[in-house]
Amino acid sequence: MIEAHLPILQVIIPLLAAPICVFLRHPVATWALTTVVSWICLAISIWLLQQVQAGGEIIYEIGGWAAPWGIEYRVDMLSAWVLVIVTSIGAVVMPYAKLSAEKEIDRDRLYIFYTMMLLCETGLLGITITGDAFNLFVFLEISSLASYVLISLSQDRRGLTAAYRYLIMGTVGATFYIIGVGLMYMMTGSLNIADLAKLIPDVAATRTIQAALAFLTVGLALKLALFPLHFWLPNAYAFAPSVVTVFLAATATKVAVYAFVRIIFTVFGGINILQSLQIQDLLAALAIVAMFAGSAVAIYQTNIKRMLAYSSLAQIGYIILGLSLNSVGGISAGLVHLFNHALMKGGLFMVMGCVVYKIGSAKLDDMAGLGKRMPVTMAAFVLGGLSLIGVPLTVGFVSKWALLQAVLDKGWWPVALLIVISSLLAVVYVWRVVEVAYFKVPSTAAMEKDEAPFSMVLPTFILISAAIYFGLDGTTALDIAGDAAATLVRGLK
Amino acid sequence: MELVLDVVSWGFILAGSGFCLIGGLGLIRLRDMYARKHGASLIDTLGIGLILTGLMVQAGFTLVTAKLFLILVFVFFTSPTTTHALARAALNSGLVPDVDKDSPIKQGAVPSKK
Amino acid sequence: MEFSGLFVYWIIVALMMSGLYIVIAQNNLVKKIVGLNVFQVSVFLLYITMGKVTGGTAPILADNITVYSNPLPHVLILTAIVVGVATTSLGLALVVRIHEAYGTIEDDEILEQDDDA
Amino acid sequence: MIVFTLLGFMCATVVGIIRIRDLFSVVMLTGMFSLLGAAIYVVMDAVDVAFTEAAVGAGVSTVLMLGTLALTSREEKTTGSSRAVSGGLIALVTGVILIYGTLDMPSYGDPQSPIHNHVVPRYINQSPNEVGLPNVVTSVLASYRGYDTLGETFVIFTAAIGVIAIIGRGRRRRKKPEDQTEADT
Amino acid sequence: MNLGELRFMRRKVILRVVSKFIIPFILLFGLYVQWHGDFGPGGGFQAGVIFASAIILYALIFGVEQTRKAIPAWVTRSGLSVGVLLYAGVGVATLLLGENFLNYNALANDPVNGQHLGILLVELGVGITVCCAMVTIFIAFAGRGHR
Amino acid sequence: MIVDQMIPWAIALPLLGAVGIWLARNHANVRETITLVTAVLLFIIVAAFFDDVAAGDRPAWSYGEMIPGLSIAFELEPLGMIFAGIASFLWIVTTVYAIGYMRGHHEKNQTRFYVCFAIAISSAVGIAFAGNMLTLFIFYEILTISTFPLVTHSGTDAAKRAGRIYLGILISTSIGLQLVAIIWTYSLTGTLDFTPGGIMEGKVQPVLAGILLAMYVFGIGKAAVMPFHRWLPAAMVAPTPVSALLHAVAVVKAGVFTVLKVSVYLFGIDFLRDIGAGTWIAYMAAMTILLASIVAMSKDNLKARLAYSTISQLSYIVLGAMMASGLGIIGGAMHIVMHAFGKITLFFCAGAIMVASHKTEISQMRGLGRKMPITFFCFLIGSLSIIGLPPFGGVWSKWYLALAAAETEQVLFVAVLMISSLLNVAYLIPIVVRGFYNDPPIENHDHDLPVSESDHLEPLEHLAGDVSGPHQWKLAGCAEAPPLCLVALAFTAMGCAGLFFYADSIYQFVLPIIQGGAS
Amino acid sequence: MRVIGLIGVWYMLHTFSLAVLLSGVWWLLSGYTLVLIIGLGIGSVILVLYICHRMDAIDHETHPVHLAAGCITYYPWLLWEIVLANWDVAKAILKNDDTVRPRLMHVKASQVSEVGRVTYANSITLTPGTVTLDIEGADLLIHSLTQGSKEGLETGEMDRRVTALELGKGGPSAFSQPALHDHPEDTSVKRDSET
Amino acid sequence: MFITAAAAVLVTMALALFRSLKGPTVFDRILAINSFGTLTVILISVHGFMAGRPEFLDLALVYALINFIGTIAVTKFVTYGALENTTDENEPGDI
Ligand code: NA
Ligand code: NA
Repeated sequence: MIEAHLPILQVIIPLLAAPICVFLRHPVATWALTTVVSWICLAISIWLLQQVQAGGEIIYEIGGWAAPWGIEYRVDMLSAWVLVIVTSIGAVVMPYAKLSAEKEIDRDRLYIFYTMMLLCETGLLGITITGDAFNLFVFLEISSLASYVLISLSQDRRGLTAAYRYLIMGTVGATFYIIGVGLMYMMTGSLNIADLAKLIPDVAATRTIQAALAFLTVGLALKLALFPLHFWLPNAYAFAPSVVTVFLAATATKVAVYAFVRIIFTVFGGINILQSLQIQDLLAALAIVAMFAGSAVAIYQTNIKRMLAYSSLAQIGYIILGLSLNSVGGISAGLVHLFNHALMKGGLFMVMGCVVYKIGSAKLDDMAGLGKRMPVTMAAFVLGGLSLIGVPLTVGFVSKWALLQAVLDKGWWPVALLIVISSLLAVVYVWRVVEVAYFKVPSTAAMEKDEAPFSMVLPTFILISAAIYFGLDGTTALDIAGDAAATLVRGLK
Repeated sequence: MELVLDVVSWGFILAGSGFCLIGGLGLIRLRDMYARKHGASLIDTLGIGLILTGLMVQAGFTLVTAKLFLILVFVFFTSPTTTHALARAALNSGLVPDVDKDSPIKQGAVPSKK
Repeated sequence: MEFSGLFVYWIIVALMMSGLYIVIAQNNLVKKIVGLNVFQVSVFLLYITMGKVTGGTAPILADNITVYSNPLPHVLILTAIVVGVATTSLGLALVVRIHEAYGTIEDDEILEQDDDA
Repeated sequence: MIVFTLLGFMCATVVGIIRIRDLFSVVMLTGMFSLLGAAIYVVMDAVDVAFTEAAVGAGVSTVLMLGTLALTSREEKTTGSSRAVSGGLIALVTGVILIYGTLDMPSYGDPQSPIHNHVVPRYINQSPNEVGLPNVVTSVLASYRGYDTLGETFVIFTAAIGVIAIIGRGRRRRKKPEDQTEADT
Repeated sequence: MNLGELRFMRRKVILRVVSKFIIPFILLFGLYVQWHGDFGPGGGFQAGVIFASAIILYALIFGVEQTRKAIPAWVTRSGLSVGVLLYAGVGVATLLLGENFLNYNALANDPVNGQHLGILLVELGVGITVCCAMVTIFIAFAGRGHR
Repeated sequence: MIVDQMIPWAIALPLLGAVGIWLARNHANVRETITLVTAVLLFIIVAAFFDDVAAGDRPAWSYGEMIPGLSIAFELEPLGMIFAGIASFLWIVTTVYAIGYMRGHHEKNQTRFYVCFAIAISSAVGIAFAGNMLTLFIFYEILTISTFPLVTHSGTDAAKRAGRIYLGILISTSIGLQLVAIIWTYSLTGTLDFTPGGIMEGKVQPVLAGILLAMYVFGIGKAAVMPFHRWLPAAMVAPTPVSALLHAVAVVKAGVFTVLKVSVYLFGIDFLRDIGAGTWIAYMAAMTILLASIVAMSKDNLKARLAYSTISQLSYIVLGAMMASGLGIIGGAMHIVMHAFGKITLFFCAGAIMVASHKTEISQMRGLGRKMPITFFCFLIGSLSIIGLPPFGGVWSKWYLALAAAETEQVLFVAVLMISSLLNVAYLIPIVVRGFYNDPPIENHDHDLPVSESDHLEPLEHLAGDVSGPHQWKLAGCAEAPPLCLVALAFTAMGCAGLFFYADSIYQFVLPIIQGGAS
Repeated sequence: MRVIGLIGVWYMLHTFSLAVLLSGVWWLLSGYTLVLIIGLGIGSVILVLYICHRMDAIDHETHPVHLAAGCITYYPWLLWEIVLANWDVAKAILKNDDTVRPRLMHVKASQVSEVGRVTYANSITLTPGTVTLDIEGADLLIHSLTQGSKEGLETGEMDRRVTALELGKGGPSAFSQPALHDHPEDTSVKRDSET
Repeated sequence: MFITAAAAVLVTMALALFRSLKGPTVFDRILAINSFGTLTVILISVHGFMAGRPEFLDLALVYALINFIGTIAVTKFVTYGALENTTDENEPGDI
């Protein structure tokens, strides 16, 4: 019986836990609840993935009303995959959160922090699982509002302005999205994604649908921080409490990418919109600029969280580049990088969380000698950094390899060259940290070993090891992403 | 009978519309904020009062009339309150009324509270 | 193409763009939120305009009425309004805190202070 | 006709919002803008929406904005229009795309347009039997698309908790220590 | 109530008298909107806002502390959660009764009755949460103190 | 097969050793014993493979699929065996030398040194055994990174600057060119496996193949073909055992080994010859040979001179590969060995001079040979081998290279080889001459030595030298370096001589790969 | 004891009056006779009463039951005054000549209670042409628009009528308490504000 | 008939709008906007009759209510610059 309701349980369990947290109020109690819930979510998402692998798409009619009259949940390979990404990050982050949050967030707001984490995760799961374009907006807003609050919990005043700017840009993005949905609705009369996919081809030639596509693209590009709509991201990630950064960096933009993929490939897939409107080239160009601009700016950052945030912009570029190729190979490369980037960036930000926990700063200069002081943590940074560069045996390599092959299949060899060169930029910014941490003598004499607590180091290593494990065995992830891409592209043909 | 009611409600509504318009004109024409308040009063009293009464006549003894009546009561209670509050606020913030020369209290005599 | 039937939309588009303009161009943090509100209200208008059926009335069923306007945009916009006020209140709360932290709510002055830091 | 007049008023209001520097006035005009929007909703048969917009847009939002001004500053500073050009351009481009998009739209009020003929007929025709309420909006809101409404409720919940997080602990003058818990709304 | 506040209240005679008179009716109107959303415009959300606006009016005139005495913080804070839990709880109830989430048909033998009950309850949930949220938000702003 | 299963152990062994070294970080003697034992064990394992490979077996081992169609794979073949053999053997020698040098020099962070050294050896073995280009690339990068802490060992600003150059050039060429070439190769051919006869033929346009080849050769920065040679002189700031590692044991050898491997197993000699793509790269190599020799002459710093010498010598091997003839490959492979012994001897000598007398500039070394006769004699042997004079090993590799040039009718290269030998003479022999025949300058060098006290002398340290005084080992009026250093350099010098007689074994051992290529 | 008892009785009376009013309004608003709705209505009224009780909003000021009778005669008169005043102001606006003569003046309110004064002040404001700007004790500051509106006020007719209403022509005048009867500090406060 | 009323109300609204934009003081704007609100209440009521569905007068009631609360809030603000009561001795007093 419970199996039949898995899709809704995936979302409402964390959703229900949020108000309960407000009742509990006690920091440890709320933390425990949040952690347990995040694990349950992970279990459910894995269960769902297995169900989808075994029996194909799952449809759940909420309220018992069939789509398009009611709202349905629809789990296919792609959404199951993204669900697993989000929930696994959630499951790793929550145990980590306890100490990090205690350190960086006022005690009397801790329960709010956990409530917001739950709401944020719920929103992301809701976006991923829903089969309704408007319902997607609602859950997008839940996650967005929660993330604004989470960012503003920062003790740095720049966290406030970052949250404010994120709020403004996020709302503009969401409003663009509903304009787009409205225009589609106007031409088809439907809000259901599957239904839209059927109806859109008949009206595809209309200018209204073209405008709708433009608005949806811009709206979601704002949310996923595609260049040049990225400017809210770096400060938001840099000045948010560390654990918030971990969670958002690893999941939020990923889910926005997912939404983008859903709209572009599922809804507009039937008319092969990328090619017919030459968006392909535009997206690819933006992605490449993102790759370079993100990495280049990252090199000059003195705040490492900010550096990693700029690196995220570059990584988003890789993902979008893959998607813009409009081929199974390209899309699966993009999707697999979605996962891989979540692992490595999550792990790296976790390292920074450990560092902030210990030395209270994320500044490069303050990290001198950390290689000695926090050898385990910094080892994680090195491994994560290698992955970011795309060194073989790490996940970064797997996705870059897949991306390169897809790019070369298209015959875009200059682009391949650009990808590789942009990886070199990654070498530079990762190296700066390694050099300071290992080869620079700190000004203060605090050189004795002073490792972050186990409960923070372990989750960090879980993510980093995953980044290595899936680098050694890229096949699993590539297979799933390939399946997902194939279902998406099957819609095209 | 219906005709009579129609004529009556016509009358009310037309008169109410007239007062609204004059009130609006007052908002434009009168010399300062305190004077314009009286124009606004026209709208808040007979303007809305007559039009809603006209509508009540149209609706007859129904729930609609009851609600129109409630609206009227509400407006009659709140309108002077807001007007008064606004006037006091203006006075407190130092907005001096532009008054006639034979006013019992001269302009300068009004205590500017800010 | 019937332009007369589209004229409503054009005015609404103009309103939307004014809102967007305020969000981007204005320097004051409160005014940006005002712009956001203007933008959103105009989008709501777009939806509601879509739902209007000539000769129809409010979609509250009654005897002897056959044509109703489309209730679905209404439902969607009800939700969107709530989302709007939620965003507005959060944004304003942030503005209050920003003012406490920076002593100003002008975007460029805040940027200056951040650059100095 | 009423629609166009009201839309005209809205345009005038927006001009005022852009030009006026006194933020109190701007906020009040914003409230008026919402109220006008609400009036248009009524004219366009969206009574439930009008209800909400009036209460929220013109009411609560305005009061909150006023509250913010009270805690911050009431006058907008005169600044150079460095972003005016880019803002104008972005708005213009967006607007042009939208206008372009409107060219193929069904005309205003056209009963033949797909929006009125795909999903909605069931709501109007079947909801009395399936849900049993005269207000179709309520039927759709609470039942057919009840899940959206659940989400919406959580949105407002999130906002409230968020506001507590951001400005919850009052920095109030004359506050006695024992009242501190109270201020934590 | 200290002497200063008392004097303050004494001075805004008109507002005080009028609002005290009007607030009960606004509250009642809010509840009316809550229960009549099925038949006419309105529903939980609008009701919540109107109900809250009465309390906001009270707070505007009598101050935050006075308001908090009438409606303590724990009430609004719990109300926030109670509302959403009521809404989601209806969904969970339908799950436990063997139907899909939020399928109110499960709530009674007759589907239409079930729908009625379900909608009534979820609208109430919406109303409670929205009202408490609005009050909470307003008081957070108002209680932030003076410039 | 048991041999197959041994392969990962051969790679893992130095890593395990590294762990052991780290665990024993507080006990210098235990630590260094572990290093030595590991080195010896590794050599035994590698040696154990020799017979199989010589018998024509190609033991192989692979791990899963990293990406569909790509795995971490190892396969043993003669070229790799030669490289692995050199690396593992010289590790032993270098370790012996390093114990003397590091202790004598009171270096800090010795544990880090030994750990990184072990990792570097592991990756060198990985490179040698790699069964496909990706695996090779991975170990290539590990080698780069693991040697960085060695290069910057002293931690001074100069060392860090040098480290940045070292890393910058090696990483950027490897990722920017080599990796691109790898990816490109894969997308063209669908495989990266090292295959006798190459994988390109029939799948790649000749023009494209030429570009690819250039990307490989220049992308293999460790081969130090100009203009990507700067890292090597920069790295001379490192301690001498590190220089040995760089110049002889692992790093540059990994570079030229990769060039050979790419030429033979990815392109295939025949294919290379058919498309003639290598010609202009061969010219670049020739130019590097000459230019680097000339630059070497201008250097007064001994290590810098040796560094440029290495650059020059490496290009012999690249030249051998690019001439696309079997003899060239054999010559190149042989030169890996010969140069390794020759150059390690020279560096050991340079280190010994530095430890014993703190001299780094050639101009300061007048008459030093009289005080350090053994060192200078060995230096002479190394020089002669590098120059290519009998009876030292260096002669053979140059011989085969010259034969290859003749065979491919590229007389110009013959001339280059001859001129370069003359230049070798010009920049190496004067050092020895100066050491033996000029009068020593009147100078007391004792006072400028850093005096550091040691609380205790462990047995090994006696062997390593008297740490409290000048770091000399006074023997019959001479002032030689610590005995462990001397032993090592004498040993490699003897190797130079011995190799002269074993050249044919190497020839026979390597021959199958060019025959395979011809088939 | 007797005072407390009296207050209790008055509180009950006020509550009752509010309950009746609320029920009436509910009836006007709803119009539904479904059992459920009526039940909800009763519940709603009770909830509102409870909240008002907590808000301290049920008292003689807001529910001047004692004035009920007087209202019956006063409000029609006031309505007529409003009509006349409207006419007067409308003329003035249309002519836009010297009939518009804004003036400020003081008016003494003769009412005893706060409610009385509020009623008076609001009545003044409600009639177009006159606005109460300020109340300081029994002193009202008035802004008037025209000669007519000024003279109308100066007759004192309205003041008399409101006072009469307050003193309860036909109402239970014995219980028309002075303002804030139950707050003893009030007198000092009042003095304070007057100075 | 209703159209006449609606037209008159719209014209009056235009006048009020003009005043609200022109000012010159913030109190002029508040006053004009308050009148505008009242006019909207009338318009909504009249529109119900025009559209033949006069039963949605709850709406007009809400408008009136919001108009009231909004004006109270704004006047309070302009006077005190705070939502919260202030009890300072030198505060200006009532609104
Ligand atoms: Na409703
Ligand atoms: Na008046």
